[in-house]
Amino acid sequence: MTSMKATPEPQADRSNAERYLRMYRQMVRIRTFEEQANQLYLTARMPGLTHMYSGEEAVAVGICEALTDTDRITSTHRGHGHCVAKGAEFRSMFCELLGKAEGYCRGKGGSMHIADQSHGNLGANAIVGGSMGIATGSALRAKLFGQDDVTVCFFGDGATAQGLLYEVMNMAALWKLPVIYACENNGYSEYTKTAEIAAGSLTARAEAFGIEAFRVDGQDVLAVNELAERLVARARRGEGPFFIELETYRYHGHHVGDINRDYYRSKEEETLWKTERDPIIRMRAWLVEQGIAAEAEIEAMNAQIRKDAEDAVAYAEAAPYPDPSEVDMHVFTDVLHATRIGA
Amino acid sequence: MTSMKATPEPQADRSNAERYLRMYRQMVRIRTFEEQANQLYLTARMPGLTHMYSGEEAVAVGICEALTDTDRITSTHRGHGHCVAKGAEFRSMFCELLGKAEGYCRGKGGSMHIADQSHGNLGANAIVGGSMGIATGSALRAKLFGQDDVTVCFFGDGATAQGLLYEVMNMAALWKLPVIYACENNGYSEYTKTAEIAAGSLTARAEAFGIEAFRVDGQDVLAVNELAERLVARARRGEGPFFIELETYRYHGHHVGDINRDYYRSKEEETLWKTERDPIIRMRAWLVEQGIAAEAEIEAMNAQIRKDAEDAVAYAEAAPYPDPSEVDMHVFTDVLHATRIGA
Amino acid sequence: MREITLSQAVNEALAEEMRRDPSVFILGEDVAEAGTPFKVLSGLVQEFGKDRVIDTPISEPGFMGLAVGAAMTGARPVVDIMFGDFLFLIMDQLCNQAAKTHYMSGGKLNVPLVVRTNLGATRRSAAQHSQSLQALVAHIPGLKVALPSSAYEAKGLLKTAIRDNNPVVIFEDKLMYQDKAPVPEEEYLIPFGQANIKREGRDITLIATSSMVQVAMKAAEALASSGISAEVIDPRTIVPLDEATLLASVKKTSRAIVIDEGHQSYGVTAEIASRLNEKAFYYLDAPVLRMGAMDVPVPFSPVLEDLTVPTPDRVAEAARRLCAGEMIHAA
Amino acid sequence: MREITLSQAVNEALAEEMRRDPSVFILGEDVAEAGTPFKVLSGLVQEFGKDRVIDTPISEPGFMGLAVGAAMTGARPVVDIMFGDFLFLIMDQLCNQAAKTHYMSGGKLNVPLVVRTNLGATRRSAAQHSQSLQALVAHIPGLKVALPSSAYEAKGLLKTAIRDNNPVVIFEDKLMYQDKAPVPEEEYLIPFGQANIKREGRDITLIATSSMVQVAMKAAEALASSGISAEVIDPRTIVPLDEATLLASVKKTSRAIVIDEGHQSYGVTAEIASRLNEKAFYYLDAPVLRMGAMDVPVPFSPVLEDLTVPTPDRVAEAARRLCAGEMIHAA
Ligand SMILES: Cc1ncc(C[n+]2csc(CCOP(=O)(O)OP(=O)(O)O)c2C)c(N)n1
Ligand SMILES: Cc1ncc(C[n+]2csc(CCOP(=O)(O)OP(=O)(O)O)c2C)c(N)n1
Ligand SMILES: [Mg+2]
Ligand SMILES: [Mg+2]
Repeated sequence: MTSMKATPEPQADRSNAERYLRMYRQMVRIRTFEEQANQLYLTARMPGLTHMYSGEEAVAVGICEALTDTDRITSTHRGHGHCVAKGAEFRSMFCELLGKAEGYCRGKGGSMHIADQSHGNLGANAIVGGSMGIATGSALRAKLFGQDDVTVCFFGDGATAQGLLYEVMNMAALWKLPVIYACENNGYSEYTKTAEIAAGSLTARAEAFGIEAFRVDGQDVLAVNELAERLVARARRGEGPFFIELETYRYHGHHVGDINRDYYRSKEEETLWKTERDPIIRMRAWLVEQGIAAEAEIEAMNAQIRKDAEDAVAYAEAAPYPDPSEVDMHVFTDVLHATRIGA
Repeated sequence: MTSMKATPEPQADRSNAERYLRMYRQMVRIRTFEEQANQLYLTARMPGLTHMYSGEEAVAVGICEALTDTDRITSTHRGHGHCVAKGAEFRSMFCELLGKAEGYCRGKGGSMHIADQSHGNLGANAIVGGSMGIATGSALRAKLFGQDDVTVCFFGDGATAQGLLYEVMNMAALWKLPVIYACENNGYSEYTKTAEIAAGSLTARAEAFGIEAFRVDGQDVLAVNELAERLVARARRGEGPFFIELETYRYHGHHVGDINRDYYRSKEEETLWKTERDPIIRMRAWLVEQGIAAEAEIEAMNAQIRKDAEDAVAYAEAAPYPDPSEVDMHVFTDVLHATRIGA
Repeated sequence: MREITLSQAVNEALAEEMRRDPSVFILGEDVAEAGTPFKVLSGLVQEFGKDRVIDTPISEPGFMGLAVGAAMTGARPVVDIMFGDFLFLIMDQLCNQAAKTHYMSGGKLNVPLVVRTNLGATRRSAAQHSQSLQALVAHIPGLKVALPSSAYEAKGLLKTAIRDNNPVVIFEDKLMYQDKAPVPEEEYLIPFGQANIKREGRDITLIATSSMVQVAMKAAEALASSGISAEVIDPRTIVPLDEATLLASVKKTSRAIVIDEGHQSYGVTAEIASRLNEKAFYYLDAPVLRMGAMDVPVPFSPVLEDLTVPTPDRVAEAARRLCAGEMIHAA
Repeated sequence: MREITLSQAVNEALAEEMRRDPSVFILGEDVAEAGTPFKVLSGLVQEFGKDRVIDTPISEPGFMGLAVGAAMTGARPVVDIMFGDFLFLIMDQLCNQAAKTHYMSGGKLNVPLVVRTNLGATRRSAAQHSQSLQALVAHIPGLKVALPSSAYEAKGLLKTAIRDNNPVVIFEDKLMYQDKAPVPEEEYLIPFGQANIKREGRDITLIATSSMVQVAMKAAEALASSGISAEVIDPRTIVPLDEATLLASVKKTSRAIVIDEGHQSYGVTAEIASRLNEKAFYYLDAPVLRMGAMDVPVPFSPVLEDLTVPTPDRVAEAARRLCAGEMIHAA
């Protein structure tokens, strides 16, 4: 396992200014999207529950910045961040969260199944670990078809307990598939600490299958991106698969309804991560310090993102629900209404 | 991973003479049982197919010699060896293979499901890897109940591709369960070489979960037993779980019907294992050389075993089939006939 | 009689059985301190300790397998499968191993375990957290299947399940955890295979399981005001199935609707309707109707999701048409 | 017309589709050099290479998952599940993922894959290698389910399955691999949802799937000699189900038996019988009977195993009693 220590204060490469700003913007977009989503939940305007990605933005953004639209990702129950980072628009996302017809999945998927085919996001998944096969299969297709796209499989530390991971890592390693397993280790699976459910070492598990494995500070978007760029390029050349463990933290509860969480983690711990290691604060300070953006520019950017998000929420709230007749559409590709006679 | 090199010519410990002879006898009993089973197949007197253990006797015998009747094992589709080694009788075994009422499972299980509750054999299993959870659960029960028995889980190299193994090893490691994972690496899963289906290293996989792992010559019953005794004792003291990879070889095809196998393994390879590394020949030579048994005694023992097996076959062939009314018995513990009205 | 929630009823059943029998233990994700996401098990770990209320990693096939092995060797595990949809992950251990072990061993090995899980849509949880998969396990010989319809049944059936020497799958309705019902303080068990006549009636029999019992009861009330007297029967277990009670009712009323929240096609309603047709055919004045969930994955959008499950209105409407003799299908 | 075995028919279907469409590939255990334990795929790896006939490790959930991902991104995998019993291992990937993806994505993602597997007992393979699990997958919306009853159907249905843009599960009868049937040299497809009237008759309809079609045909012959004219219909796919053809027949004959090798309870026969009862009730002179496999795990012992499946004798006997009006059950 190679541990990626972020050089504490890397020097900015001017020619990358646009990329730095894009990564910052995308992190803020994720955070802002979720502030709105949380408001929708708290004011009972959103159906069901949702799992917040806030705090983990550098993971999705640092990795997706290294990908193109033809590269694929698979996402998790905690999927807003991956979706935004891979290029999704606020309007279609909010419409989906509210079950509206203009949602990415015509309101049929909701937060836990949001997918964005156009940008290569194969979808969130409500089965923990459920997308590990899908990601690996996408990589198998790339190899069989001689295509050079790479697939990134996002999953949590808790998901490493699913045997499926070891089955697909074995095949990925045997067949040298262009897939990167990105384990978002936020220290918890639901209400349980990782140490209580994971024996041994996560990176050693990947290595035992002959897969090169890395550990990186998931709150440092530059470090994440630097590693991702390198591994994506290598995977494109057929040197994959790879495994990355990203140390990160979720700010909210397991889902929006998980409010009283003292019994499994302390307020102090939460505060420490939010104040000392926040990926957005850190990146912002660096951008200013390196002279890539002035405070005022950043404030303007943030304000614009907030406005975009608010507009998108308003749009989504006003948008129509799917017509009732859609209920039995999309069961099969070739049957318009699956439950009508003759189907 | 600790590699167990058998000291090529260990000195016999006289006080263990009985145990040495028992291990030799059990190996011969397995081989002899299977010669008869194969004859039954070839002469179309046995229903269905069966998977032969011949060649791998030192694995089952070396390990089961270290166990008591309260220790449990789980077995595989290739289960005759485990069954004999754990203490089963020929008669009930042949009756089971022939589908007779006096079989260990009243003829309902057959070769692929033979179990022997009285000696702690929880059963063969026709789902590759299917018993890994069962073995680990038996060990969990021992720990919860404060019982000091140990469970050994036998499985093949091919079965290491099942994700279930990693799920249960994780729990066994977290909870320090008294279970020993015994991987019988015979170089093949069905018609495929292990190298083509297993990436990385099998022992490293266990170690990545924090499990101590060992590799041992599975054709050397003394080496296997020496290791097993040590690990069983440690597991009893709560120092488990453990993982052992046993290098071994199956002499027959994947099953009795797998006759033409040149396309996946060579005659030379088969001959080499049979002549150079046979566990029975090797043990016999050692017993004689160490003065533990004379050739004549061994010949007599072999002849007696052959006679026992032939008698048992004759007995089983003459034994009655289960009554047709048994067909819907044993579906539920508390319903005599599951398909009769009111059930 | 005191009223408690279904969640409390389950909690009491487990506590009582764990006190009675030290071989009973609980295995599942976030069952200990968290008491499950539904908080159904709150407090049990405090009484019974972490050795008997065991938090597992997210390894459904794995811990289901452990339960089989523990059960085969003398323990009585109660496995918590957080959402019924995750049954798909444990099917091999449940159906190839647990269900068949007693039979394959010729009666020598037993697998006394309980899988506690849930069913039910309209919680806005979308396609992978809303399924009602009871038909799948009911199809596999060797498994018993219980479908409690209130706190009362939840307690009595779970206690019976825990004492049963066979593998039992019990489905709670996840939308009903906070619903209260009268539950005696004294201990009681509900035997398997005994249907409960929830309401007597003359004109039509509504056979409903789990979540659909309330739906049927509401439909029966509505029907009463239109002068139709509906009998409502809750089979309580679908394996074993109390055919006798169902047949007696249908022979009396001559009409029946079977209602279950699983998908309609190849589902529970088909089996029950078929048995009625087979064994009460000459008593029937109309075809036995079935109302299951619509044959679509459960959609997230509330406007769609609500269309997929039987409702009191739709049941009453079907019953009216059935009683009016309007169900003669054209070719 | 030339006759080929079911095994050859499957092999030809795959070869033709792989030649036609380079995105089709095969994934499974020992499918390449070994050509599967049943030797059904022999020769394909020689023509299409190891990149399109891929030997996998023994990781059913894993390679099923790979197939879903490959299918979602443009490939057309054909997954080989060596024994139908191993479906239990892939249920999550098949039912929670493949079946629901098109719907959950609002029609944006497709999962065009085929799971080829088998069914059928009486091979002396015991409880974990003998199941006929078609009812389980038929219950899950989003999956199509094909049950070929001869080499002819095996080829035509498999080719259709491979071209279908939805996940399809196709069950071959493992006891029929060496059975020959006339199969045209020219290319043909068999559309899904079109039942096949194997034999016309007036007095009773025998609806039989897969392995049971031969049983029904033999029963029909026996019945003919007793003067009973049986119509035999093979639905060929149970999702979609050709209700129209089944209903038309039953309305004509007024009597029906549904025969399927899956367990009877909560099985395929229940769904088909229920639909007939619902939609042809007023045409029926007798209850629709069902004959499935006995509700027991499949026993190893031949003397027991043979009792668990419907046979021509038992079908003919039931048909005779049905036609004689002897099926009025007592209370
Ligand atoms: C198969 C399955 N088991 C259990 C759950 C319930 N569940 C949802 S999220 C979660 C925890 C996941 O932890 P982790 O993988 O670390 O992701 P995180 O939530 O921390 O991002 C669990 C147990 C599920 N959705 N699917
Ligand atoms: C789940 C499952 N998949 C596939 C099979 C078919 N099968 C039976 S034995 C076998 C190979 C097993 O190889 P290994 O574990 O190395 O054991 P060995 O036969 O070499 O002793 C396979 C694939 C099965 N029985 N169960
Ligand atoms: Mg986590
Ligand atoms: Mg092997």
